Amino acid sequence: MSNSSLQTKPPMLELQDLSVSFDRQRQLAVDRVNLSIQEGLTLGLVGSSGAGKSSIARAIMRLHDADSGKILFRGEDILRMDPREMKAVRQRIQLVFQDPLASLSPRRSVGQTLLEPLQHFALGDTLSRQEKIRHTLHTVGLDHDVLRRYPHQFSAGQQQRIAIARALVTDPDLLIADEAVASLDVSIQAQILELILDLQKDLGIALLFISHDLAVIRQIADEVAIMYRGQLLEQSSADAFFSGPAHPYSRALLTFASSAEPPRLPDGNWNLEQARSAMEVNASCVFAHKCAEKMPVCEQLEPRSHRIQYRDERAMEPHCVKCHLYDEATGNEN
Amino acid sequence: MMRETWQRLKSDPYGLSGLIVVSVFFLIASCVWSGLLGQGWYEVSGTRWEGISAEHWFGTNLIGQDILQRTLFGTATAFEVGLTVTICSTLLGTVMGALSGWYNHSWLDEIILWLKGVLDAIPFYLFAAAVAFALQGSPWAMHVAMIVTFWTTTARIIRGEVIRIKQRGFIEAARAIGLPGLKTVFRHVLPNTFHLLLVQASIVFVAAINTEVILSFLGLGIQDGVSWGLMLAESSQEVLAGHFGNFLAAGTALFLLLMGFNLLADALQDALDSRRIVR
Amino acid sequence: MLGVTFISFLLMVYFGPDKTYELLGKNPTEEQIREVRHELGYDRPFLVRYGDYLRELVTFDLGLSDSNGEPVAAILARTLPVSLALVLPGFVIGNLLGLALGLLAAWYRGKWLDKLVMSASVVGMSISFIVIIIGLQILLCTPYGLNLFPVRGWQVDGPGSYLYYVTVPTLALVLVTLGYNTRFYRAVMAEEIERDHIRTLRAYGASPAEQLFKHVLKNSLVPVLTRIMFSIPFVVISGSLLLESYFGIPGIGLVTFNAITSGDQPILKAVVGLTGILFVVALMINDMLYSLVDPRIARP
Amino acid sequence: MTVPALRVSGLSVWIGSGADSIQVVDGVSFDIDPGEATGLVGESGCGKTMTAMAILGLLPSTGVRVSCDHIEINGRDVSRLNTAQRRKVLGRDIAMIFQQPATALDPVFTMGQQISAVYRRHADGNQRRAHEAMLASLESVGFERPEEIAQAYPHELSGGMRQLSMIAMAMVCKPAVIIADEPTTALDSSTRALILHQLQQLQALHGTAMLFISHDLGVVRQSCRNVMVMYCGRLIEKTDCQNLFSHARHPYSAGLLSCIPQLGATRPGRISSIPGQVPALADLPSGCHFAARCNRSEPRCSESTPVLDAQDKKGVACFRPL
Repeated sequence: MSNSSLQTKPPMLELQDLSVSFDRQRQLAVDRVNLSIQEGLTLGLVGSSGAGKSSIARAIMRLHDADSGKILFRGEDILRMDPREMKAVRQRIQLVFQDPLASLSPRRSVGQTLLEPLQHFALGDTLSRQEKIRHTLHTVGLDHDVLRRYPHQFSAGQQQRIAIARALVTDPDLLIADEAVASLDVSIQAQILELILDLQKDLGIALLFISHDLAVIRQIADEVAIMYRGQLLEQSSADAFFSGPAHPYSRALLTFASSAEPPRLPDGNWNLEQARSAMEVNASCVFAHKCAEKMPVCEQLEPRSHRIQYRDERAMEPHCVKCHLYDEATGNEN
Repeated sequence: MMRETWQRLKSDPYGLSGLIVVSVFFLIASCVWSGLLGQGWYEVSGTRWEGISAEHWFGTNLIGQDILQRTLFGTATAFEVGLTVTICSTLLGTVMGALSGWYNHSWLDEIILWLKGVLDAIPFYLFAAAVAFALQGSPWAMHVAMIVTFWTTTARIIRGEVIRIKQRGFIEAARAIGLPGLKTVFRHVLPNTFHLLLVQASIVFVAAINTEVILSFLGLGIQDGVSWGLMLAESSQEVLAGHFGNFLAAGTALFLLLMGFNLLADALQDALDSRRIVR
Repeated sequence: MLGVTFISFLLMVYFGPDKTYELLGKNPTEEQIREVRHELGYDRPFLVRYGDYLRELVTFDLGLSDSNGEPVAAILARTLPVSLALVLPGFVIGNLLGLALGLLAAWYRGKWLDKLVMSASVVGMSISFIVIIIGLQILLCTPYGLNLFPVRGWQVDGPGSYLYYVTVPTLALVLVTLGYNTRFYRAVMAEEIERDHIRTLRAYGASPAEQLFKHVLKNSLVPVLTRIMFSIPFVVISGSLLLESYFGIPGIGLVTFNAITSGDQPILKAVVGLTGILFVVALMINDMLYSLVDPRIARP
Repeated sequence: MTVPALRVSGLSVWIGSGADSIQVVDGVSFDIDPGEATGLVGESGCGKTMTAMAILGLLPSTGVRVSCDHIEINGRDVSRLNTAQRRKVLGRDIAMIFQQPATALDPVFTMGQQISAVYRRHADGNQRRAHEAMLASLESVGFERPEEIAQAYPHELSGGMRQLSMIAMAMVCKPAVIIADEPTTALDSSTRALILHQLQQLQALHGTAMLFISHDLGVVRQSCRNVMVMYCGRLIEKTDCQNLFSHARHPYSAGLLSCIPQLGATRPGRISSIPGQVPALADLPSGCHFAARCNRSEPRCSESTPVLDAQDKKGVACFRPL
């Protein structure tokens, strides 16, 4: 989709037709996704569990092999890098995980945990490393007296702060937060979101923020991308998206998320065969089986991705959607 | 973390008494090794089957050797066998288990699993006998047989734990900064299996001592020196004639040491409970 | 199966006792050695010998025993039933009792009954098999104790004499396995009792009997069956070896032990093969039982 | 005045024994009328689940101490019953829906077997009638073909279907009270809406009282009329949902509300969060547990404890409410 963008600045990270599959499964975890993240901005990647959000994060970090496509980091394809180049990229991109306790090595003290990336990337000398650790802990709102303590001695919120500190200690340019606030209570979630927003403002890092929770995305994202079953269905600026989501799936998501409205039931297909057949791959639109605005063409033809044309000034921001409703050739003009 | 464990162990009376029993036995064994105790185990110092006396606290055996001396020396034998087997089989099991767990689903894993399956399927005493004959009566045949069979359990436990740990976030985090596999295993995986290894090692120790007794009894065990198993083998004929010295001495010593170790293993398991430390 | 026979063959036959010197006596000439080795087939390549062995196993053509010339198949047929009769009662009682005690301890976990059962099982685990055998002998078979049962031997010709000879070995087997069994079953049951669906049952007012005997037991059948099935080959061969050599009972364990010490290769080969078969059968029955017991295996 | 379907008064729970024991539930009292749904909201570790388990008497008898004035279901005190009498109440008069339907159902029995077992235990031992009741219950939660579900094992159902089956199991004896402990937390958003809808429908249909435990204020707002907020083992505010969202009175409730991220066409301003951390239960401050984090606190807040009026539907445990 970013191919069609009019952006003048080249994106920091760009995915081109990226596909990722699990071991010999029929359905792709990530299916020809095009996505881009600008320097210093936040992309919110939204989808329900199993939509392929985490697979994208894992593919970027080369934790999982991609099948095809490109991942361009400042113009260089990560997937074709040799180990030395990759090591340099890993220093620039850091991950924060969902479960803070699980992501910290249980038998290593906070100090050891924070030191490890510095040692691995051979950054600084012994003295400056200690100084860097102290400084980073201060940035995430922790005192340096935590250094000798172990992860299980902290509360969930503090653990996530430690995990963020570990990610920041190498001065990355891109932070990938994979459901980083999903397992936290709302009051702690608010504190961590606040911290991430502050950090981004102060350090100017870009953020790929993966979440299933649209309200959290609204707080933090400049751009929004919606995934469903491995495919990217919609990408636009956050303001355009939240004032008028285009894809039927996006609209359904937003309806479920806004608690003010009574829940709208999906048509009750609660029997085994349908539940199983819903898991089958179909060659057409991935959302067709649940779509409230389904047309005959949706079951026959896979939709293409389209720019939505706005008459007002927002037209400069690309708003792309993969749905027949917006395709003049196949669907009705909305 | 070790301090927490020690605190819990100290507050457990059973575990503490187990530790004390094992320590006392270990002290005896050390004295034997350094030549302070049990050096007269082979001297014929009395007449056959003497009763309890000031000179022979536990009486004498068939040819008039002092049973106390032999029991003390047997302690050293037990520790020698137990420590050798425990250390070797635990190391072997850890390496094999870590390899097959870390390279889960690879050909290496398959081979190690196959080897484990085969070794587990061979009845142990037959195997020990076969090893004894294959090694032409070497005094280490028993040790080898035990090491070769005992590592499988340790490896299975470590493999399962490594696979479990591998899926956890902090391993993903280590891989995300590109930490090499071996470094990850040693720095982040194996330290988290330490509690299991400690417990398993104490279980292997018990099994080794137990097995030594049975193998010695069958004539496949200790060749030079004396062990509790040999004493029990001697006693199996004596008891029919009403001489219980060997049986009581070796049986009691064996029971106390095994009991101590079992209690210690239990207490360690509680103190190192993975759910409390590695949640 | 192939693996088991392979390793065992390697150890027991290829590296095993060499009868050359036994047959020739001391100071043989080189010529004699070569001749005898050829006669015994020791000079043929390893794989050929292994292949021959497999063929013998498959066709049940097990040959004659080296020591007394009796057909190996006949020896097995004579001794296997004795061993089974010897270890079966102890095996069954040991497992049932262990299961019952384990269930009891797991249900009252943390209470005094649990502590009592567990302490007793630690004591049981700490007594060596040999000590148990000798101790029981003193208590039950000698004039120093009750003197009710025979010290050794096996002359069974009816239920009465069977009981007479089998009681002490059975008691020994039960005592030595009970501690381990109880602990294992308690661990399995305790884990099962703490599972969420047992809590659901309690929340819906199910009685302890329904929780334990219907749900806990059925859910824990997989590990329980695995343990039972896989301990069968060991109890039959290893367990009987010690009991039989001590009590002088002419079962398969004793025959095997004698074969090892005298280097009777045909018997060793047959026993190794038998173990492999037992193991594979146990594996197959186990898989079959799994799918009967667990719908997640039967209907994935 | 109606008799409340569920009345809990003075419920306290301690974990551990002697001087080391930690109080995790502290004097919780509330009423729920027939047909009324009340939410119990709080952060993890605040004692919500402990409260539910204590009401049902499901806490282990060793290592945990429970005390209460009384727990009444339809006016009958069940807190003093012996275990056999209590078993007759559980599942018949009060039923529980658990958070994880994947583990809360027995994997080796079919859904039908598990649901009819509940019916046969409490209502009618007859196999055929139990089977019919089971099918009817499955149908009432929205399954079009209940026979299929009845013959399925839990692992053959999706998460949402398992939770619906769990609701069918809870409803099969038409209990007076249902306790739902985070029933939708493990499910994704579209399934969550369906489950909440079915729960509300059934509850309205049978006049069942419901205690709905959740950490998610949004979910509670969707499914409950009244709400209680819990903090460090104590109820600190009771009110109706509308009121809580428009005029939360306890500073903690207000803080919690402001932490919820909002959706809207314009990007919201700065998120406000509650400063500090939840104190450890082993080391609770005296007086109001929230005082140290509260921007309205005054000396008396840490000296004496503000109390909530026990059986009232509305109230706030605060000296200086908003």
